[in-house]
Amino acid sequence: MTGSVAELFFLAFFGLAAIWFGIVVFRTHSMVRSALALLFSQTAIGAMFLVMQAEFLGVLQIMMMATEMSVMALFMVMFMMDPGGMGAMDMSHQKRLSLRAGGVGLLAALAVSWLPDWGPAAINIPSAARQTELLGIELLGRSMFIFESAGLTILTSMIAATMVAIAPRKSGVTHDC
Amino acid sequence: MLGANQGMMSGLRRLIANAMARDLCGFVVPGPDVARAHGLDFAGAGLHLAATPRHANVLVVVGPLPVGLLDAATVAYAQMPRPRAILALGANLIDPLPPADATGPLTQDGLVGALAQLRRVLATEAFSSEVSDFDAPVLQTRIEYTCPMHPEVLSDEPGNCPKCGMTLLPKETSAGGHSGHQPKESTPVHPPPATAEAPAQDTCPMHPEVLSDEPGNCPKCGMTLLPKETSAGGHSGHQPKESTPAAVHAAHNHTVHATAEAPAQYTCPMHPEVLSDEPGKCPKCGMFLVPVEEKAVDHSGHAGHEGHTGGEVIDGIEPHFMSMVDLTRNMPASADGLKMEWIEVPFGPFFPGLAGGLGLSLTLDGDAVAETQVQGAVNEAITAKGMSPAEFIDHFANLSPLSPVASRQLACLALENAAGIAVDNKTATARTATVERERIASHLGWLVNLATQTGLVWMERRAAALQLSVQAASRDQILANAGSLRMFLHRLNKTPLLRTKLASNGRITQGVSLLGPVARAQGLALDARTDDAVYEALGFEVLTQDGGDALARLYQRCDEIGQSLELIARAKGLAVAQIESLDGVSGTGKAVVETPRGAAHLTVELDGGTLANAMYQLPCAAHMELLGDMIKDQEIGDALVAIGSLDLSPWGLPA
Amino acid sequence: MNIVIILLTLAMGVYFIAIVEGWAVHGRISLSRPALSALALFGRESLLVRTPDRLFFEAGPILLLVVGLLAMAVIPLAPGLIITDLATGALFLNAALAYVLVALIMAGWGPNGGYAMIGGWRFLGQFIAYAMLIVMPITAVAMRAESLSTTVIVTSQAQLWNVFYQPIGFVLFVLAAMALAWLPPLDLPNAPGDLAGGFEAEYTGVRLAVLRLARMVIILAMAGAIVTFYLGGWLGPWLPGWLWSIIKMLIVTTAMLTTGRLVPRVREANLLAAGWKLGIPLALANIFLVGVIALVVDI
Amino acid sequence: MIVELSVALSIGAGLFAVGLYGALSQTNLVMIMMGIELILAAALVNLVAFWRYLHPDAMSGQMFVLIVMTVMAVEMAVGFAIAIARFRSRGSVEMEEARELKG
Repeated sequence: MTGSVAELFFLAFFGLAAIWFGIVVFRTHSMVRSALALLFSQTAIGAMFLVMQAEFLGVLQIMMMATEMSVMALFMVMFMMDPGGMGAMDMSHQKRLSLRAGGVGLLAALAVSWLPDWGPAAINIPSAARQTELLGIELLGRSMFIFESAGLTILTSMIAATMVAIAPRKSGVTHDC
Repeated sequence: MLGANQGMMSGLRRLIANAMARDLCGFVVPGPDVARAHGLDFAGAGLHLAATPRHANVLVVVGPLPVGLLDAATVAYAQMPRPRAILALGANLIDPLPPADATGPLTQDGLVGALAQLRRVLATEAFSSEVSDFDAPVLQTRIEYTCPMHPEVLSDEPGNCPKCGMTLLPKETSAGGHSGHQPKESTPVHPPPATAEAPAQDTCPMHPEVLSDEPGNCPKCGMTLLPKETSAGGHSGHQPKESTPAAVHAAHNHTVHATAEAPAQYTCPMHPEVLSDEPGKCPKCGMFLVPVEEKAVDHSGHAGHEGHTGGEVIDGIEPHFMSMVDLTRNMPASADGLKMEWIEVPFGPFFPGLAGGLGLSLTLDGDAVAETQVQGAVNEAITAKGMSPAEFIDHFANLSPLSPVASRQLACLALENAAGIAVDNKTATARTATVERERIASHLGWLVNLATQTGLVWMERRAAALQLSVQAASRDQILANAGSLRMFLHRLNKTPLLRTKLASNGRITQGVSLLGPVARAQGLALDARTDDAVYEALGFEVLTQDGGDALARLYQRCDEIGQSLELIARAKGLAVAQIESLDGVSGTGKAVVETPRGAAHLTVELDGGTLANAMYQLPCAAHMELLGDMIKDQEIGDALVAIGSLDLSPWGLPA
Repeated sequence: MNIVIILLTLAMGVYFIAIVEGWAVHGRISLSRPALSALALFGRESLLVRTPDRLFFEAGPILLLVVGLLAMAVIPLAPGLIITDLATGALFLNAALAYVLVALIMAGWGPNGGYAMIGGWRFLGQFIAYAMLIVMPITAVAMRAESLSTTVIVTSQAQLWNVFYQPIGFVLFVLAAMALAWLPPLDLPNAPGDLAGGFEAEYTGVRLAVLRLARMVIILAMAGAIVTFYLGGWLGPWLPGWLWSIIKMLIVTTAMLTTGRLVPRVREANLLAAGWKLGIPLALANIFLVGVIALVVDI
Repeated sequence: MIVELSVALSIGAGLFAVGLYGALSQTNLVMIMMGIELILAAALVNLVAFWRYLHPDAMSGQMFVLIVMTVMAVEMAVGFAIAIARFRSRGSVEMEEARELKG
């Protein structure tokens, strides 16, 4: 039972950390801080995966988000008026609506997670090495089509995104509109 | 020791102080190149050099510095962490710097002696329980408060902006007390920090220093770099140079509000024929109508400032919304079409790899150079009137510390021409050979800088050692050294990737009159030596390259080193030009000498044995003008290499 | 016990790196200089720049050090001599090293200075160039070992070291490792010639000491990764396994620290072009070749 | 009743709520993307929790997580591409100023 208590504790700890960092994302004025808060939120989620014994996914999440959020930070600095947050500028709108939507979403999701009877917890978790192996078999076996589609999707979106993002040829179009 | 760190000299601290005394790390002003030209060998003396004063604990002052550089050196000193010491070689007046902790003459022995002296001082006095702050007028700042949105609001007191009610933010201005904003002299916006440890440190952020928490731009809030928009109505064309430190969005709010107050018309983005006085949806396609822009601008004149906090609501746009479109409208766009904020970063006057004293200020768009400002001359012009010839020669040679021999030669030639003295052929040849020796040393010094810029450590060390060995060597020593010199050049040519790094970098597009190796690398056979009978007798021929880029300049200088070696071999001796006295002679004389950087001209007027007037033209002035176009849109590393490839000497140029 | 031994090795390795780097930069071998420099740094004032992002300024060096230590945790020195033998060790190494980028961006952003900020963001560009060249060669290594565990990867090389089995992957990984540890000629984030120290430029005293220590730990971790993935880890005749690991790591660090200084610093755009146009196709070819060989030959 | 599962799901709910609030309330495209990232992260937490506490043998749960991670990456790529293109043409990525995208 101690294992379960420890698991519960770490789950809650990292989970609350993730939520807290998630809130920081929208409360800080500095854009780099905002992006890095999101990174730490995602890292805490990765740690939650580790607590839930999904080792591969946890490490993967921690790894992927480092890059993703660093790029995010760069874009924040590029595209915001006040990336250092010195002006303490308010960058939000329709606050009340958003708060309400968030609150309703929270209540609904909480109700769904606590009300139903989820049945007994599974006991036998495959070991980390076995999980990785099983996941590989799953990916390259039954779910291969989905996996390959995902791969193609990401390739397509990479190419498309690059196409959209590169500078258009100058053909008398001014950028001053 | 004035730069001691806070703390009692306890046992552990004694140990640390001893370690510090043995691990000296120097920051050289005006630069290692000038020091080497004076024959100083820091590596030989056991002094490591740091790229920034933050990582150094000794400020090495080499030779007398002009006032502007002394101020910059003071800032560098203030940026060094304590304990810090000053080592002055051949420099007596270093005000506003505190007095030197160790001094010596400007020779290698002087350096070694001064270092030993400094080690003793550091080992015993690195820590002190009473530490006073270092302060100098050049470090003073004054805090002003300004509104991030309304830069025109300036106040000496903290408070709220009278226009929009936002909290005013502090920004620093220099104590000079001008209220006009110059980008150089202020750092915006964060609240003043609580200095962390140790004695409060005056890290003056405001000067063209090798350090970077500097002038005028907060790289974080970047707002400093926004164009200044002056009036509510018209966008008055941006002037990036004059941007004020605090964020400048004076105009944009007004425009947005204007759309609300004016009876703006709304139209459908798809159906321009649909016009409406009310916001809403298009009757044809259901899209939101957008305000017609020109109308809004027309009316912005009377929009005024009232109602800033008022509650006018435009459909879809919240009150107080700051329009980014307006903010970015007049911002300069980079080559890739994105309008990004630019930061202005000083490079020099003590930047590693650039000529010592060369002050640049690059406006960077990302890490590409958008604009270049050269801070120009580092020393005052000499007033020749009334000087004796010997005095003038010394002054003129000191004017360009990177090539004093060629300057001396030039001064002597001009004076001899004025006095009508003829020099016998042997002496003339020997003098010429000395100039050629300096050319070798100077080109090697340039190679050291190139190596510093490109991170080729072996080349830096080797070239510096060769430069020091050639600089003051006799003819026989040089010829004995010629083999290793040629081998070095050979290895340099074989360095992988150096060719690709330099090729097609630093091309010159402008039609500026070029001089010296830069011109010859461009394929122009311009050389003052061609008209010189002495050189003709030595069998001199002009060498050229036709690349016109940094690589061609490298090859050109390597070839010239080889050529100079041959010239020295053909000449039978070395002699430095000198003139004893020219009593009672009057006359005018002109001379031209091909210095390592190009032809230098001098005209002197003698009046009764003293100088009446001297007019000179040193080679780098024309090249300075090349910088802006040459490095535009280049990545910083490339830009610095391109600047370096011109081998600029900022010394003795007209201000 | 393992931890103590590994930390001791780490300390020795770091000192060795400091000596070699002093030799590479200043041209002379001094056994005492690194210790003196470290002591001197502790005695110096640790300045806070005028208007920093204090949180990032402080956190950057520490995160860098933590990342280096985490990466070391999955490097086996001998069978059983490893801090944690994770089932996903190779991926974990990767994940830890991704945070080098985060630490450098923090350290670059924190001091509020031009050089530092450019240095930090430059490393992001550099990361985009080398990141795939870390992941893809490791993939090929894991394919041969049929495991992500670092100890299994070492034992899989008993018959033939991976450096001979997949030389393309080895070359790519070494280059990527040098880029990751910002060793010359890939030292773009702190390039002394362009940026006067880059992200390091504003750090002094103890903070600078931590930053430099962290960097050395990262170099050592990368050398450990190269040895583990390609040079057969502890495998070798006559000597005990841990000694082999250490010898190999020291040789690799020396090579990494010295060879790069013979070529000029690479420009970021060229690095990106090389990484994506040449490196990634080669890495994919490497994966393909390894797959074919693994199916056909039984070694 | 599995407490751990419910706790994990509640954390997912919290992340979802924060993300939703962010995505709705922010005016800047990049900030909105951050909100979406949080929402997707909430989904990840739920997927892993269900896999762990209900069906640890079925690897399709983990595979689904991988797919969602891919979706996150795709979302980033496409979002940034739109951001760059918009910034290039209009000088802004503020959603208030992108009303033609709302129609």
